[in-house]
Amino acid sequence: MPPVLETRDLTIRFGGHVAVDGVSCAFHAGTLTAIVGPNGAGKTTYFNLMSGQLAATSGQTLLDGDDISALGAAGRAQRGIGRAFQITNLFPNLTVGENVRLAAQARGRAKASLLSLWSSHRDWIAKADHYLEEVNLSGVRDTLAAALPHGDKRKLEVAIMMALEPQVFMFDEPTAGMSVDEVPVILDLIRKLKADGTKTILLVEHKMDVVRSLADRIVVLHNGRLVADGEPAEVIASPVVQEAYLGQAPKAVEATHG
Amino acid sequence: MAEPLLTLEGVHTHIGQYHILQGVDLALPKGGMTVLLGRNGAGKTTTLRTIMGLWKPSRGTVSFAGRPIGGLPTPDIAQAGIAYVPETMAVFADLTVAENMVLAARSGPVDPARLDWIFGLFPALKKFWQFPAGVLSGGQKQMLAIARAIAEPRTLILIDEPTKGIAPAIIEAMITAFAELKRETTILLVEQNFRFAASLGDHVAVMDDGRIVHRGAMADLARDEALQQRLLGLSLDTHQ
Amino acid sequence: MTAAPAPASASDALPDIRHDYLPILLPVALSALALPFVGNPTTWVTLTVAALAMGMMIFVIASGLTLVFGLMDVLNFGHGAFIAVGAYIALSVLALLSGWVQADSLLWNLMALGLAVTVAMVGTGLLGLAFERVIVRPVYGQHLKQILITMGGLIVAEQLIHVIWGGDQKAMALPAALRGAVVIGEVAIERFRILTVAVGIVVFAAMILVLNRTRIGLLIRAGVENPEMVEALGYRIRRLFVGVFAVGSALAGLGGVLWALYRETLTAAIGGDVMVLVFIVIIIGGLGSVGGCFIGAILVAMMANYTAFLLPKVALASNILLMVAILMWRPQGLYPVAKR
Amino acid sequence: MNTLLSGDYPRSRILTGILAAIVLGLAFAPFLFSGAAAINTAAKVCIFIVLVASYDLLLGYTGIVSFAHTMFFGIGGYGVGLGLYAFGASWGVLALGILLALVVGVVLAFLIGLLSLRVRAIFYAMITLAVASAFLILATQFSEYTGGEDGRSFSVPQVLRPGYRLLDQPVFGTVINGRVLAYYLVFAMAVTLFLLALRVVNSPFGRVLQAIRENDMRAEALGYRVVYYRTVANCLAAGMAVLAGAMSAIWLRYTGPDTTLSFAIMLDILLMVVIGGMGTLYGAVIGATLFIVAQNYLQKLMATASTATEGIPLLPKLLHPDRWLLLLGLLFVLSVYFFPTGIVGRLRGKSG
Amino acid sequence: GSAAAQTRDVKICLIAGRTGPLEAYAKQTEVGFMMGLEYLTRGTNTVAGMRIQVLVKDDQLRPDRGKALLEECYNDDGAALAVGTTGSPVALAMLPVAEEAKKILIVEPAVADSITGPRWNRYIFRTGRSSYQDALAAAASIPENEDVFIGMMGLDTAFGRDGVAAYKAALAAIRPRARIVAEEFAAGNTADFTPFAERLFAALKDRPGKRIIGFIWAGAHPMAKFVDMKPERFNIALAPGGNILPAMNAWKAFAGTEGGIYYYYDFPRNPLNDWLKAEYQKRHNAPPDFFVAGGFAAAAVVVAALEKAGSTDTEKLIAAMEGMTFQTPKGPMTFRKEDHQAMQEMYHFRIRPNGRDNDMLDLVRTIPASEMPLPITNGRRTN
Ligand SMILES: Nc1ncnc2c1ncn2[C@@H]1O[C@H](COP(=O)(O)OP(=O)(O)OP(=O)(O)O)[C@@H](O)[C@H]1O
Ligand SMILES: Nc1ncnc2c1ncn2[C@@H]1O[C@H](COP(=O)(O)OP(=O)(O)OP(=O)(O)O)[C@@H](O)[C@H]1O
Ligand SMILES: [Mg+2]
Ligand SMILES: [Mg+2]
Repeated sequence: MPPVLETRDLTIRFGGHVAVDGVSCAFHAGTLTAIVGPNGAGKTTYFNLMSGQLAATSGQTLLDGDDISALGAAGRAQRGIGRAFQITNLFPNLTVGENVRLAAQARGRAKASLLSLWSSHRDWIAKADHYLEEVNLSGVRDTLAAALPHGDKRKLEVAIMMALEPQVFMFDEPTAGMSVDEVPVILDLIRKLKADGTKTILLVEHKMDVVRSLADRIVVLHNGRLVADGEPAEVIASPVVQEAYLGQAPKAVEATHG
Repeated sequence: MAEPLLTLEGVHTHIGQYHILQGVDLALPKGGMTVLLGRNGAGKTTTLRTIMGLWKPSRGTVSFAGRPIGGLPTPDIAQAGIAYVPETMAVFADLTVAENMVLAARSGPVDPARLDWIFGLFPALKKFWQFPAGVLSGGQKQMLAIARAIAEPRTLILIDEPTKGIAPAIIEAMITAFAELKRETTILLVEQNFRFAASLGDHVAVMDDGRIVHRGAMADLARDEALQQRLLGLSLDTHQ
Repeated sequence: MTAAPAPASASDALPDIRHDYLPILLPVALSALALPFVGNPTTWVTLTVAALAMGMMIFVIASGLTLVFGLMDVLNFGHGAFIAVGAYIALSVLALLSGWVQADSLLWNLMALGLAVTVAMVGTGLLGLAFERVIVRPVYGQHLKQILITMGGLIVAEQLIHVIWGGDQKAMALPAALRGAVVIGEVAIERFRILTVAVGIVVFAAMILVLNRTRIGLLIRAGVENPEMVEALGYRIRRLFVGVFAVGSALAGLGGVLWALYRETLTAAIGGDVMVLVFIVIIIGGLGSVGGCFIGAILVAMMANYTAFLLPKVALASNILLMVAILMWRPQGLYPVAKR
Repeated sequence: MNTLLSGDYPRSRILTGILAAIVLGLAFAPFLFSGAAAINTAAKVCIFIVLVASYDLLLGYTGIVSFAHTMFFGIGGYGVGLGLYAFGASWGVLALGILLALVVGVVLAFLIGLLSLRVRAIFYAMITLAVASAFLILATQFSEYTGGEDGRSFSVPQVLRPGYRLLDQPVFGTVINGRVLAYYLVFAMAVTLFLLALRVVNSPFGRVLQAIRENDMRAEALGYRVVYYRTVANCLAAGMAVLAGAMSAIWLRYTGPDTTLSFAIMLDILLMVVIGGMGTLYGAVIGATLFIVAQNYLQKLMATASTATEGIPLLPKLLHPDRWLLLLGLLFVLSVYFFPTGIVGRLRGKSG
Repeated sequence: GSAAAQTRDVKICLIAGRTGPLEAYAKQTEVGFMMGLEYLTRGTNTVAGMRIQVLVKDDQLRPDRGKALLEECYNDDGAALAVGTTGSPVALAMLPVAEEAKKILIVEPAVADSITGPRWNRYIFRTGRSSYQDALAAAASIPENEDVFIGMMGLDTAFGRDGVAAYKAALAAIRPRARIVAEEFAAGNTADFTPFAERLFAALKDRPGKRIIGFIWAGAHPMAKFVDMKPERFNIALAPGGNILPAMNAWKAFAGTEGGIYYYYDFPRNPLNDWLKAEYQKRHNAPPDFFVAGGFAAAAVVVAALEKAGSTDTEKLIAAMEGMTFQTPKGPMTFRKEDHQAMQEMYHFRIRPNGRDNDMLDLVRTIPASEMPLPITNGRRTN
């Protein structure tokens, strides 16, 4: 099966600093790939390159076999790349419902219609309501996004991406700052996506147990380079990950709360 | 127990028309670390902001080192010896990492030995010393925000979710560093990462709906899974 | 599993911050470029020297706004009011000191001027304090409201000038010893311009020193981005803002005095009229860069003089053309300060 | 009603009342008020409602700060004015003038938009300021064509001239002459354009504009091409401003830089938007009405106030009609203080 | 008694740009107009049984507003005639309103030639001088019997350009040996006049004969900046036009400078001016300025015309005013039939050494109207 999303020698440099350095990697439908690595390894930047927030210095990004390197963020979103941000990125002075509805609208055919009424597009509204329900935010549909507590903002971030109904989902630390009782909501959501079998899911996450419970595959970035790629157990056990990322023997980590 | 360093008594805080804190009582003993836990929206951040004077309490008293500070302007509260690491990190994106640190050290240049200690803790800061803080990665920004708070010795440090977005290796280093730090200062930590909180905290307070619903020693809570389940709704097997 | 070789330890490629000299070369290049077109070297010298001095004057007028707009991000149309008020205060002081002004002694003249400038700067500085409190404080961070409210402040100030000093045009006589020009060969250099250059250099040096050697500049920039956090670090940012605003206003007052003396006449609209020019200079400079503002002012003055001499029709739009050209080259101005 | 107002109701009883009063007042202005002054004021209100609404489309809905809006107003005014001046007063020339002005305005808006919507907001504002002042210079410099500072007076088609009588008998005491017809032409244009704008902001397109205002980078990430939306918004607003300019020319039978292009008008527009309430088209109606009426009657009011305060030191001097700008300036300041969300925002309350 | 019973009110509008950049001018016009009425009606404000009531309006120097105000005057206020206004653009926009309303508009003090030129209609009369009359006065102050080379510094507006063109034509008409050899135009907000001065100096300095730089300017005057650049190095004299007193006060150090002026309080010798000088000094503690004389002249027309026509009927008034001569502080003026422009005398001045504020001009010569051949440009032929 051909990969849905693929990067070839993808590189970006900021002045003298190479944030992503010749990363070639392919992602397949129905799999969830976790991308891990130390802070500043280039994970978010790698996402930014694939979703078009940043333009690569060199290398290509392919979607369904087409080179989309020249496409901007909007173009890529239209072609089915969805993106949730690490540092929450919402429409602060619009309501929660409106935030999600705008995502639903983005995939609608009449999204730029000038003379129809937005309120007559009931399907978008219904879709938005559905995803708000999924992340447990229906109760605050009419609150301004800016007034949400941090954890709820993270959930809204995820809901927006879900409502885009993309082909490729990129989660950038979706559970960071989320209270423990809410984390399962997000994880179940991701599991459901995975179960669908047709979606390509990329996940950046620092919580190793989350990674372990979800990932089919782990890719490790370090200093912008791809340094390991494979089965979760194997990768986690590899010395490079142990040393550069986890810092200590993982056994000991688990022992403290096991 | 000695005279507490910080006390909140019946603190109510309104944001606009919303009544967020509904009578928070909290006493922080001098030295050691108190961890504030609670689900999203419980009011943890609001509590820290109220202590810092960023929201004004509408009722109740806040006192620090025996002195009432509720209602004082934020700079005065900071000058009394409280440092704050906000949830949003609030690094100055236009300023370089170095400039961020210059501002954090109010009394003059940062002590070189302390700076080395900070660099040891967060090597990335050294590497990006002359870069605008806006270009740092998420985790690096978090590191800078913490580094700012510890640039100089402070009596009390308020930290809002410091481990958010931090790689495991650094978290390990932070545990060591905080363990060291809490010997010289008092720390009030808001945290979702229970393992981190449990391995550092001496005392714990749990919030819900703008009130403190549980207070006690951290060790007791860490031991009592049923209590955790009840207060935090967490099951430690699958989630940290 | 595939594993690439472990990377070399933390990449050492740390580009050092290089100084950017290109903008400094611009005025030099521009004047060199103009020489063959102007042809006559004495004319060229006259134009260039005049432009340098004019540039300094524009810089002084704009410097206060560089602080206020550049550092504090306040689009202060009220700056024009301080220019006008400064000029009017000086007018009144000079009228009281007419003996000193008319004396044919440079010393007495300069004393009179010095006193007038001091009073004007103190006056506009105090006015700035009030202005910050009443007009600017509610609108930090909101450009649109700033435009409106400071424009309102400008209008009110201009009208109050009408009420206090009257609406007619006033003659602002230059002190005797500063009138006329020094003639060297065929080149005539106005005396007053020489004074202007001195003032411009002093203001420039003082600003650079204060902003680079102290943490004030940093604090203000940080305070604009996130005032809460600066306060949480223990700084009284509000007080600092007020102070900077007052200094900016005093500088505007100084600029106003120079400008009115140079023009030798003044009306209440004197400040409002130069605001577009001032904004252009600041934009060219990069919103808040003192150095950028300095170079920008000189560039604007040079461009105006050369085009007025070579292509008078184009002169009307010369500074707009200059701004567009510079923004094409550097979309954030010569020395971008902040990414707002 | 729902389709007419695009489902966007005033959402406040007082607001509805005020709006209804304004609309009725404007609809029957020639019959309700007598005299040239009143009908002039009413016509100006109509013109500015369109102009301010079009600006709000940019500022309030899209978050673009532009100082070039009067330029488009001017293009409309000059398009009609110079056409009628040069080729005589006929409906054909009038239509052609409007059409040409629309094309010029929209193309210009498109170009400026493309060139500069990519830069930071504040730079965009300054660039438009520069472009607008360049346009003003151009309009005054080409005095052979534009009449320079003097502008142009011209005639309108016969039916719209004061001398024309539609009916021999006065209706409700008002003679239905060309001026009344001209007024209704202006009024009809204003109503149509306003309802159109209301429709646009409540369309999916309009919602995207608001998203872009809030967070353009996020909108882009959702698949909305920000440049496209901003450019279209720019062109729409420009087109509407051009039409407002045309209305103004038809009504005044004069066009000139001080009337259409000056920075003072730009500021007035800004103030009207803010007083009324940014991002609410109804704010344009309220802001424009309030401001124009105040502007026209302010001096008279001040004259009374000044005489009334005779004897009190300084006050009569400050209230002298010649100091009307002083009050205007204060209005700028007070509006920001007391109506941070505009009158509409105030009336709707925070929950709106 | 019975005379009082017959008096009826006549409303007259005085429109001026009372606020805005020309505020000071408008004030002068208004004061002059009121003092003129007072003097000429001996304080009764009544002429031929008509009590004159003046409605003063502020056009804020905006053409659209001027237009609306004039409509309001004629239609709502029922004014018999109107006087105005300060700015030429506003005055030009008002001309058609007079024609529509079939009421008289006395233009004062707007100067644009086209007001009594191509844009004129038969309801328009002008007491103010036109640009061309200014030019003729300036030309008349140029020496007659030698070669003169002139460089012009004009304001880059229609006013400046028309002014320079008029000056050129005026020279050709009355001073054939004087020639304009350079024309420079600068924007009103020009900061630095050095390049313009350099160009003019270059154009003049090698010319054989008398060298002069003339100015057509309104607003902040560049004259002082030219003096500072020492034109005397090249034997170049400066010739500014006349201006209001505060502007000219800045020139008092430039003794010897000559030019033509429309009014200076100290020049005309007649009872009206004597009264005006004394009374104005008394009330305002300053001599009457430039536009005060104009306002007075406009009042003189109103009084003379009402008196002569004995009615407010427009046609009767026009008949009375065409060709009418009336007395003003500037001496007699006459509306010529063809374009209703008031023909009037002008003055050739020189700045005196040791001049003081408000007392600095010497009269070189009064230039009689007959010496200034003003062409008719409104298309009407002389019969
Ligand atoms: N615009 C930029 N200019 C210079 N350096 C940049 C820029 N953007 C990112 N970087 C650098 O590139 C590196 C990679 O950043 P990135 O955000 O991708 O890290 P990350 O792997 O997502 O880290 P984290 O886990 O902390 O989120 C960082 O060191 C960062 O400082
Ligand atoms: N600016 C605001 N305006 C209105 N409501 C607010 C605002 N900030 C916070 N709130 C509300 O206050 C409550 C408490 O928020 P707070 O941020 O203190 O929660 P928290 O416990 O820190 O949650 P989290 O773990 O998600 O950070 C929430 O219900 C939130 O919606
Ligand atoms: Mg990241
Ligand atoms: Mg929080």
